[in-house]
Amino acid sequence: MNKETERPNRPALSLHVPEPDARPGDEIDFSHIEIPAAGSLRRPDVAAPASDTRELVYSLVRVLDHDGAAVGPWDPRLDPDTLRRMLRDMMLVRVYDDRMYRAQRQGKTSFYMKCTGEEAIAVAAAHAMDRDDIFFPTYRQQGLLVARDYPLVKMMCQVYSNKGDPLKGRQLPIMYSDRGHGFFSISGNLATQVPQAVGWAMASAIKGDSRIAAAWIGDGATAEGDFHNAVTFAGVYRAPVILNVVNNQWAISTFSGIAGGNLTTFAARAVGYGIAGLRVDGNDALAVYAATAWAADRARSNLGPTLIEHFTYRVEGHSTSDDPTAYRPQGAGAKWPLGDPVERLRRHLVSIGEWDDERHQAQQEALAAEVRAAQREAEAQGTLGSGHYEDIGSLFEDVFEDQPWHLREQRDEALAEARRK
Amino acid sequence: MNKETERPNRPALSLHVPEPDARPGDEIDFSHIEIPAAGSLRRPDVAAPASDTRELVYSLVRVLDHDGAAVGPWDPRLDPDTLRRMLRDMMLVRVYDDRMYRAQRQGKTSFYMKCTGEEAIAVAAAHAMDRDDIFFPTYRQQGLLVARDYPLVKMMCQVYSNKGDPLKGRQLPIMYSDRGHGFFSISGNLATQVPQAVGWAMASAIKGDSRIAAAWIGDGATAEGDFHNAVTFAGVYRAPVILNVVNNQWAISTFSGIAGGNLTTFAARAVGYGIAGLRVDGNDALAVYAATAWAADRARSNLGPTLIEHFTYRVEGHSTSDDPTAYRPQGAGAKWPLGDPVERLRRHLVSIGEWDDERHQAQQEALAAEVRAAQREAEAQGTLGSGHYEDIGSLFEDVFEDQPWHLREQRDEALAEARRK
Amino acid sequence: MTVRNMIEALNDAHDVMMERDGDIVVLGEDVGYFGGVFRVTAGLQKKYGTSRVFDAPIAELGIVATAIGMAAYGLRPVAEIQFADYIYPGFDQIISEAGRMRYRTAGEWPLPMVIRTPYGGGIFGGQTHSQSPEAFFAHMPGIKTVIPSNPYDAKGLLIAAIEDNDPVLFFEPKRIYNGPFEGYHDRPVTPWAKHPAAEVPDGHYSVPIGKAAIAREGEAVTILAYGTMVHVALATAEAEGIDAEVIDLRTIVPVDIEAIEASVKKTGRCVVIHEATRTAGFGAELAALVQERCFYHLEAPVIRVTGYDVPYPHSMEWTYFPGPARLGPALRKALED
Amino acid sequence: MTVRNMIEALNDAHDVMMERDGDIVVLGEDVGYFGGVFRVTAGLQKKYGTSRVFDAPIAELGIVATAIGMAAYGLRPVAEIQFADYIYPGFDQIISEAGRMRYRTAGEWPLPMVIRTPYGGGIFGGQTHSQSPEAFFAHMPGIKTVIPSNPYDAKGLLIAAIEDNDPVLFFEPKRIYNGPFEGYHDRPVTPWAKHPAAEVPDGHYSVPIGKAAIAREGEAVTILAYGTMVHVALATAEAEGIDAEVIDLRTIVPVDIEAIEASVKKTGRCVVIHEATRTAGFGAELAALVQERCFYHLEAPVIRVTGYDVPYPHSMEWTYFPGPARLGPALRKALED
Ligand SMILES: Cc1ncc(C[n+]2csc(CCOP(=O)(O)OP(=O)(O)O)c2C)c(N)n1
Ligand SMILES: Cc1ncc(C[n+]2csc(CCOP(=O)(O)OP(=O)(O)O)c2C)c(N)n1
Ligand SMILES: [Mg+2]
Ligand SMILES: [Mg+2]
Repeated sequence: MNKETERPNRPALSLHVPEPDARPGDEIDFSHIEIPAAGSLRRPDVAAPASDTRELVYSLVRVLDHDGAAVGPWDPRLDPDTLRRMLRDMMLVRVYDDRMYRAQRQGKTSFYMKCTGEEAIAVAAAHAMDRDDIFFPTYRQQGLLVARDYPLVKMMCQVYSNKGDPLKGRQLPIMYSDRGHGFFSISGNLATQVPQAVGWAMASAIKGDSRIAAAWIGDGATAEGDFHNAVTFAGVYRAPVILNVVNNQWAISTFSGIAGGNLTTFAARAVGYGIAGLRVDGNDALAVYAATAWAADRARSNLGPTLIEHFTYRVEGHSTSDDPTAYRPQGAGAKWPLGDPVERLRRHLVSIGEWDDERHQAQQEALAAEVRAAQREAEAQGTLGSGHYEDIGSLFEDVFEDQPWHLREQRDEALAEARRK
Repeated sequence: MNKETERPNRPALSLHVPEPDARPGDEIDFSHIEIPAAGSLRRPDVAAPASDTRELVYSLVRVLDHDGAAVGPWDPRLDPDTLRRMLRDMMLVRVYDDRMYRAQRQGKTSFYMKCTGEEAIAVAAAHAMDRDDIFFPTYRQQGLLVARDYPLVKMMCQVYSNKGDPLKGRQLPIMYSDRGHGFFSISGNLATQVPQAVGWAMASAIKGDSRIAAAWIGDGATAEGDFHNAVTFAGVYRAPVILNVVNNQWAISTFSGIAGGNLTTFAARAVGYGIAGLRVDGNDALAVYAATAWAADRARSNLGPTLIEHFTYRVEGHSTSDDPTAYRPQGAGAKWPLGDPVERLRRHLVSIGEWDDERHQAQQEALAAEVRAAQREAEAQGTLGSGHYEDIGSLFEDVFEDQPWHLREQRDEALAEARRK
Repeated sequence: MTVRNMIEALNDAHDVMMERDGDIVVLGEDVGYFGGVFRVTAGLQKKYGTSRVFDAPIAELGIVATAIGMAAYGLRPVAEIQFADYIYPGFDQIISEAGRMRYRTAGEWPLPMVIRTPYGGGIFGGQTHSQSPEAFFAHMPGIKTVIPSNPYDAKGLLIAAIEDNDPVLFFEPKRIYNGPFEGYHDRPVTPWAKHPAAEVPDGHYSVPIGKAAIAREGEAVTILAYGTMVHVALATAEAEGIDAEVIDLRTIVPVDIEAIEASVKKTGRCVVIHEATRTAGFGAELAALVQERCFYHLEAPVIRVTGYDVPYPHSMEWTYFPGPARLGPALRKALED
Repeated sequence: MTVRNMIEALNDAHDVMMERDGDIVVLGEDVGYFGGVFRVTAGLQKKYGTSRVFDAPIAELGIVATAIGMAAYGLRPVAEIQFADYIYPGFDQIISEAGRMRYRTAGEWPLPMVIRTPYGGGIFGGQTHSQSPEAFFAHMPGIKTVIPSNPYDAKGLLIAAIEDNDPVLFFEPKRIYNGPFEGYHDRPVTPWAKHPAAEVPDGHYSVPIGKAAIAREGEAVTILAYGTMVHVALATAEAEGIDAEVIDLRTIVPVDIEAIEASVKKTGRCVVIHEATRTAGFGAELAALVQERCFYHLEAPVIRVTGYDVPYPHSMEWTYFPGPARLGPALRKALED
């Protein structure tokens, strides 16, 4: 306490800086995390007022119980084909992540990001929405593309920034974009996509369209002003949009407490704005599906936005540039009490007699082969290391619809420079 | 509904744009506004967890009842001298506003803003806090300066941008600033001061100081990202700060529904972030005092921030540039059910036998004389119209601590230009 | 043909385009029922309804971002930022998002959108109602920046901006909303009515983005100007009796380099004028371009006449403002050398 | 005297100053326990505690704004923005608030604060990990902008920035954190260890803000550069065998005009190089200044060698990057004319 400012009967203040429960060397302990029993949370009518979700935001929508049974009012009662399709998509995402991660390590590209443990959040949401609804994702929803059958080869070509890259080598790996698949361009600037999704949804409402939008954002990025603006506009104009907060509890090396996660849930933000909010077990594909379907129904019925927190855990490092053992205990992900989303859905399918180990094994191998084949095809079109996208003229295109004089001149300068090299 | 996007069994969406209940020509009707009885709201212990305020944010802290009696657990039980002082400050603010408003109309300055009906929000808060706490105000808390005995003449000189202007004619009228009175520079950029207040409070905590900060922001400006960042940082680091939202229901011509005011209360934002929140009858000086004192106690006890919504009504136009009859019914302010803050405090003092009409009349005249005298003194130092602040050299000072070469050169250019003129 | 001031011309541009194209929507603070603090959108909500013209929360970031989303959907939003001084909360969405979307999506997601904002000083608005931030937007790729100087151009350029398939920043010099301003603050203001450029055609027409206008022909020196400064330049040339050629750039990105080169190569001398602060202002770009491309024609250095590198003041507004008293000597100097 | 790379030198500057002054606090995304994604703040939280070195929410606006509040209180905050590309959410607080506080409070509320941020490309970071936005900050009053080019200057300038009583933007060219980079991406990288400027004194010393350094003396042509480009300039001069004088500006606001004038008046020729996009970049200001002040000494136009006016690309990074292959011909051209 510094003298000058000392005053009688006034206690000295001190700064509170939240700290995670465990750092490298500590034993990770998730026992304090409250996990309501699957099926225990009530499901309000889709047409209920937003205020009817006020206490739901402090609990968790959970459908799959410990034995893989689907229980309670949120059970979406999906047919086996859909369940199998979701399982397949999640497995494919994981295989794809592993291959691309390895490709980066092999120097075939500059950067990669996995979504291990978060596959259900993207895959189940994609299946719960219509094919012509639009997604405004972050870099951890590659599952959306997989669920919409976006060609793996194209994804890989983008990651390799090679001749086949639909984005012409302009974007960092994994910053996918594809209008035809309703997958909006991923931005490197966190949170910017959320108010954009709200604007898209407002436009859909303005035109009397019936398509809705969904946006994803990480726990850490919710601190950006963009998020606040997004929720404000969405609420005010009752935009038909689903605002997904993926709370994987980490933002690079920073735990969610620094984003306010120790004070309340991220789903509780919805209460603050007076919109509908849900908090979901993000590792439970059926819960994610059910919550998304509920929110989509509300949006389509002109009842406005829903904010959904997907409670999960970032099992791997932030990206290939990150080593999480520098700031949190090793193997923390394996201890996450809500388990692995792929394994949980698999167990459910098995428990209802619609799946078995052989089929799982076979599918695992088939997917691995599919990805290997796609990788060969993609690498035939080059990698960042060798044969990346190279077309000097294109560097100066798409800045504007037509090229102004200064870009024409600069293109010619660049071409001349290339000739000299 | 446009054809291309039409789809079977999908209802057409439409954009919801909130509209105020009444526009010019309509009868203004405030009957739908829920006003809990004075004294009816419980008062949590100062050390209670933030979650203990979760339902309080939907009600109103009210102390003065219809007959001017102070009732209930929030009654701050103030001594008559303090009550009279608050009444005097509020009356003075109103007289000052009227004079300055008229001065602008007389062409003596470019701009002015009144706080009519909102006097209690600044005055009572100032008296509930310590003299060495700091304020980060908006342009409608001139009451803070009055309550801290800031010289009226100086205020007027700032409004006139004249030779006596402590801000050297640099700032728009009413953008006061005075470090000695713990009144932080008012910014023209809405909401920017709120995260700055949080930073100041964090610094106080870092240094083991005991002083706290308070910020004010309007209902409309809460939509800015600055507000979101402010509450997030304040919550995360438990900053000793009071975040006041002055909900006067209008933002120039835009009603509070466009800021989300139709969805929930502004106090409810606190719930979304998991910090303490209170909603106060902003026209009840004792309620404002009590809520501020409660929040200040929490802050000083290292229990972090409190968000206080002051529910009030902007009786006058936004500023001298605004004519409210263009967008809302005439005389709406007079119908505001929570009454006039000056009148309510006067009635209370009278009801407890500490005030009477003669003294009120006398004080009114004394204050009018005081303001007239101050105005004469201020105008003796010039007005914007004639004799405004003029010192070309000073135009180039205080950009940096010392003047770099380019500003020296530009100063000389300006001086040469003046000589030519 | 109707005599219109700049506000009326801009309002008419909205009306003409909204009538023709149902995909055009207008949003911004106070633009709806009230029609904008400068009345540019007056009457539009009444005519086109609240779902095409509506008030926005006080959140410039959200205004720009939702406009981006609307443009991504296929609408053509026209967003108003109440004062250019308040555009910064939306800066990231403009610079990082709007300006790059076509590029980063390889052309799949162009963003046809306009951001209009009143700008510049001369109205005793102090440091937060007077700024001229055009240079910021000129520095980042993907954004066109337009600044009209009279009612005819204002309507024609705004229509061109709305029809453009790229994001356009449209700065409206608020000092000349109601009448041309030559920089003599002590003289009575003349209304637009007396000015030929106030003869504004009814209905649809456009003024091309990227084309400058020769506001005054001359042989002795070239003055590069835009917005309010065009009138300052014209008045100063008259007052000084200098045979100056005044180029009204109208668009600063893309700038009309042919017009600039042709004029400077003819006159051999060049003075650049803008109201914004000098350092790294757009005048620096113009001076750099001129000396790069006309070096051997230049008989004197390019002179910059600008606002000073200080926050826009209140009481000493006229000391700050670059008027004839600053431009005149600069012109004479350009001719001496 | 210890051999340090730029990261170690910057880390040491923090350490030296935090040791001396208890009012210095460090905040930013991932700067605490982890020590920053580039490790510049490594070890500081352990040594000085969480209330002086702490992680911030992902909110650049809040980071800048709370730093402003801390400086207003009397602390000397040093805030890190993780990448310069992410500074825009804080733009309004920097431009409208930090840059004007001393002015608008008539000197009552100066803001001693530093905003550090890694910037520039050359690391395959794509359009959002490669930008050079220095020109934006040069255009608005009240902000000093510093850009070091080697470990010695990095430490000395950061200490000067922390001791300065005005807001200082401190751009760290991330491509040269670990070693100088001459622009030949196909050659092996050399570590700082081999470079004289890696000899960094222990303890306190400062390099004055506003003073340029002559990185190489020469008579034939002046190259104005800063950050990574200083090394590109030196290498190119060698490779081309041109007797170029290389001025390392080190600070762009206030810029060292004496050094620039002296050199250009000596050589009569000037080439400006920066990595940022060309239009309205800081090179425009430099070209404008040089032709204004050295016109009659110039034998050729000032040439700008810059990045192109497109978003920073990923796969074609080396086509974008202004290296010796771009500077060389420019130098030859400057000499021809
Ligand atoms: C505006 C902005 N600030 C900072 C960054 C740097 N950054 C990239 S990812 C990241 C962490 C994001 O964490 P979170 O939002 O929780 O998403 P997650 O990575 O956990 O999926 C940060 C700080 C950025 N990309 N954009
Ligand atoms: C960033 C920014 N955007 C817009 C404005 C223009 N403006 C000034 S006051 C105002 C309305 C503010 O309303 P509110 O926050 O409710 O405060 P009140 O005037 O009611 O006290 C607006 C839009 C501004 N000053 N700053
Ligand atoms: Mg996260
Ligand atoms: Mg208000």
